[in-house]
Amino acid sequence: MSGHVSPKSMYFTIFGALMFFTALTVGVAFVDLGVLNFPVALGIAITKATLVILFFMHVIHSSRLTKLIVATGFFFLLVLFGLTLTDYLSRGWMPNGAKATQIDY
Amino acid sequence: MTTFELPRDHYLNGRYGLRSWLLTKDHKRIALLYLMSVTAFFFLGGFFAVLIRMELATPAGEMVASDTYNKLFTMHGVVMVFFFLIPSIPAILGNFFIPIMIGAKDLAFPKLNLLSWYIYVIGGVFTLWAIIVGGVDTGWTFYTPYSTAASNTNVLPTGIGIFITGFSSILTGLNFIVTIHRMRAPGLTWFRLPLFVWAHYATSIIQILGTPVVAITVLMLALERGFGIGIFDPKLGGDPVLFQHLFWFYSHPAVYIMILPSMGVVSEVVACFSRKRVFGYSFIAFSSLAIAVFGFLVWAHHMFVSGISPYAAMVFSFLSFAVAIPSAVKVFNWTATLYKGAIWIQSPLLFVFGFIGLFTIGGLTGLFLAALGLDVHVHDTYFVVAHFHYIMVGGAIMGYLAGLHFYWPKMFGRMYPEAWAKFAALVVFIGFNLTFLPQFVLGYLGMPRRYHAYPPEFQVLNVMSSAGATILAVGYLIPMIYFIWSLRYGKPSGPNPWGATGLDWSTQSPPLTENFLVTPIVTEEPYDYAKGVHVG
Amino acid sequence: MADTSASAKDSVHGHHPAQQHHFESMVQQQESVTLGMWLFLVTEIMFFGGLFLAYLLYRLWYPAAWAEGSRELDIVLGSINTVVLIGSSLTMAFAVRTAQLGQNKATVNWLILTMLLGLVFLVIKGFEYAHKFEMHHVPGPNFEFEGPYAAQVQIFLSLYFVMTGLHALHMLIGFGLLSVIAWMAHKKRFSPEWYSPVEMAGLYWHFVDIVWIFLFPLLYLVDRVHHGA
Amino acid sequence: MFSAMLPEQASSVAPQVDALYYFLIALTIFFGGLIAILIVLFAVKYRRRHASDVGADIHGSVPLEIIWTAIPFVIAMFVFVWSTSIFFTIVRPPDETLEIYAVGKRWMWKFQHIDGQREINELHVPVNRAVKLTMSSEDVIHDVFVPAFRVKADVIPGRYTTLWFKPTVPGEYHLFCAEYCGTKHSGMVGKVIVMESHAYEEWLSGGLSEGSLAVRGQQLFQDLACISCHPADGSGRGPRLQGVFGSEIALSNGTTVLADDNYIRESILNPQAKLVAGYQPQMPTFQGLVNEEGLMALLEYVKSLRKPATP
Repeated sequence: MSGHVSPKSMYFTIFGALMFFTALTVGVAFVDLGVLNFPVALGIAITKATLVILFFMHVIHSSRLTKLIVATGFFFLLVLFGLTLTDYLSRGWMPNGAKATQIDY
Repeated sequence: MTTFELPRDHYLNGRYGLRSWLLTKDHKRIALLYLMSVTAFFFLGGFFAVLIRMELATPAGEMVASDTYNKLFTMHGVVMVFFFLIPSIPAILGNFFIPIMIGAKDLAFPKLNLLSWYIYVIGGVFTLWAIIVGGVDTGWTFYTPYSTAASNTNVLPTGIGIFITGFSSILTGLNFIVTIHRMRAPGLTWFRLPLFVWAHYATSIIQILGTPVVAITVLMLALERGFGIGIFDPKLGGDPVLFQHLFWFYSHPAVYIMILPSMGVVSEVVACFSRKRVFGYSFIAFSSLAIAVFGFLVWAHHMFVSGISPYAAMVFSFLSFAVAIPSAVKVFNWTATLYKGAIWIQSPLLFVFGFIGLFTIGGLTGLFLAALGLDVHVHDTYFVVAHFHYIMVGGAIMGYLAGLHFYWPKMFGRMYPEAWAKFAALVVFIGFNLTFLPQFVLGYLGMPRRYHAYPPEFQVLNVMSSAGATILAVGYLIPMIYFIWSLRYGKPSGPNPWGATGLDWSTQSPPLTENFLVTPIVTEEPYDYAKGVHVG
Repeated sequence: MADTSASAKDSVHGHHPAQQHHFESMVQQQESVTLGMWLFLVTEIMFFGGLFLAYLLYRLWYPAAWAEGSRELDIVLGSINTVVLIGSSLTMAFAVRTAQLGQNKATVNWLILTMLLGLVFLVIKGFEYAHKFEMHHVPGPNFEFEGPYAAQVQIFLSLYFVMTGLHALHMLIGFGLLSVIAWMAHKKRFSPEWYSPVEMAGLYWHFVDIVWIFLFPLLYLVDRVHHGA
Repeated sequence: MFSAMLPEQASSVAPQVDALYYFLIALTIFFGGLIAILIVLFAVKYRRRHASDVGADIHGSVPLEIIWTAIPFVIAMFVFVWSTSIFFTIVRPPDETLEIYAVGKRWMWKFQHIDGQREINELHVPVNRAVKLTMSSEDVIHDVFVPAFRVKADVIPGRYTTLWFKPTVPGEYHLFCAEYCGTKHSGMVGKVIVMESHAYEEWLSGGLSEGSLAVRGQQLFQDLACISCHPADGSGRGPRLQGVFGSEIALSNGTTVLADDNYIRESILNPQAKLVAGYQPQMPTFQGLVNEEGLMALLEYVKSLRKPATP
């Protein structure tokens, strides 16, 4: 089978990195970064997930097709989020009734 | 005219008995299991449609009570969308022909294929149970908060039925993609694939990406209805419009699950009966993929008046206009394929002509709905009803019938009576237009959909529509009768009654259980009719 | 086409016992299985995606309620569980590695260790759930919550239960898979030529881990800086 | 010929919408006809004469593909721009409108005029004056649809949506509920009665008993004891409401919000959602204590609290 056998040390390194990021995300949660807390937590989670996908799931040694499929999955997830948010984030742009009445009175 | 006899061994007579069918792993037998169950659902959905049209023949709504009427159109939608249109071509013709077209013995995962059918049946049984114990009245769209907080009908069992059936669709799509990637015969490169296969590849992408979202949505709906968890309920702080986003994220692309396979059939039939290559092969192939991808970017055009932001509506309107382009490209290419052909008018081609004409009208009236300023007026009126029936009935079902007529001799080794088939194509075309053309006018005049009673001035157009529905019903019953008749009395067709190209037509009819004795090696492009045709 | 050329060459007789008759070669079979598994995982991404979208929207709408709801969750238990689950991913990775090397016995041990860690995770989760039941923090008719954002906190906790519940359900399914695989390894079915069931179960298990990697910060760490208004 | 295929044109946008409709019909007939004619023409001209006939060996044509991708694209973009400009006319009310409140409830429409009249399933409006409906639902999603005006908007529980139109022809027109809402969905219909201005004034002044909507809102404001925390002199535990409507409000979380209809509504039903800076989260929710019509009266009352000359 085509499988690439990675050395044990690689798994331990990745595990170590994942533990580090777990500690980091918990630690950072108690530091006031203002609006940045959420992006930082999300960024760390994405980093961790990427490590798992690339090394534990061996995508780094997989075919281009596998890489494409993983990318497709996340791309359409972003389509779902992004296009839905075009609605929610722009709902306030046209104020509901306020402008008209101000002039009435 | 040469006469043929049925081959001695084929997939139908390899083994006998109920077990040999219910436990079969042969993709062709599974396709036939689907054929039977999908046909049953088609006639069930059709029965509801007949009752709807009878009710609407008079304005006062005196035939059935309004609750009954609401259940009728809901069950018509649920049955037709989830249990007929979505599985129809992929699970029957796709299942049967993709392995044969690519020179494989079976799909990549035969057991999974059988499991898909069982999942479909279990989902169907849930839904049938929901129908029998009283039905459901939310509309097939299950909009919240009506479906979660107001309706007192069987929303949960129907939802469970749809949830389960969704996995059947996912597994079929997954099976197709793996099969098309990994099981192609030596020499069969991507650009030697029949366009039918390309269309199913695109369809499968949608099934894989879209169906899980409707599954989780139905699950959230069930939890909202069961426990009042607040996700979609404005009284608890939730947003009912979020449900619509999630629902249409699947249900708009689902339209392409229904139409893309039909487009695949059309490409095959047009090439065969013009005796000519498909014009612009790669443009048709890539337009299928473009439709699959763009189809995911346009869902909120179902929600232009739902209280979404007008700026978001603008974005979705733009993308909706863009998705019309690949469909237009396909229509132009099919028409150009006819140019300088040697056109042999046979019933599959007649159904395909019907498809192209009706799909063109359906597609162009889609522009009316993508156009924001106009959609405000026609949204949720009969204009919409007419539009999507032109796509789904005029398009998808026409394509399905074309495919059945084209592939029937290959599937069963026997011909149906051609004259009756031509007659049926004509009846379906006339009946269809009489049913749905008046509905465009009704819609613009302002008749809202899902109305049990309506103002009397709309009656004339409604009566026309109901009369057309009667003709359409007859048009669908005729093929049912002669197809069954042909199974026993039809003239043996020989391996290739149409003189078509492709691995599928190089096998015997009906094919062997393992499709090919020796794995074929492909050396040429598809649709190479120019080198001469051989019928039989 | 690179991905089909193999099938032509490898159609030799003397099949591996695990090869199914409709495949031309073991390579073709294993590539198909891998592809199928990844496609399945894509459907899983989209499945959880619907929930994450609902989460994102209401977090935008109700930041204060999200902070309050999040503080109801036990950050210590959540952190321990994160460590435990990532640990189980490590042991799962070793199960795959030993299977690649044909060390069936070691594979069994790693799989059992993986399941034990999974069990620890679920037991801790169970304690968290039980606590929520006692506090009447389970959404539905018996929901009780003190404070100005009760209704919105209910949405947060609804999503908490649906997301973690579905995650736990996936783990239970994972136990079933791992048990079968462990049994097969015990029967010495795997070899360097054929270990794809272990690999597939591994992909599934890692996916479940990834879901948790997102759930943990999104549910437990919303706003730990401020302590209530 | 087309007149029987159109509803009456009775609003200022109706001719614009119909013009687009005619254009798209022409487009449909042109392309549908083109395809149909070509199919029939080819099917006859190139019909097979012998069983062994084959077609010409044509692969395709890139220039043609480009042409028939580009032309539909250009047409589509043209329609997009045209229709979007109409759409923004439809969704963006003019500055001066006659305001009317509407509540959808299974299965009836309730309308409240600012001057106090209330009607059910009937809506009287003056001709040639822009009318804006501020709408909400007491149960499920409904939708106000007046075909003669070519306008439609969903009526959603839990928030306000708006719809505006300017009737141009006096008469009676259908009012439909266009979002499926259950058993008597098709019975949730009514009439819009467009009257000449003088007749409308007459109708307005007839049968007044309860006083204007703002007055009813003021009554409610006292009955619900809102006044005890929101007194006009600003000495209460809550912010004073004079001049609030239509202004930018600074919130406790450092952001600002425009006090529009939905903000006022949210502040009554979910007071802590957007807390005004400098105030404690003490206000109880009024969810369940006040119905949609009451909310609209309160809203109208808050709107009526103009900024006094001296603070």
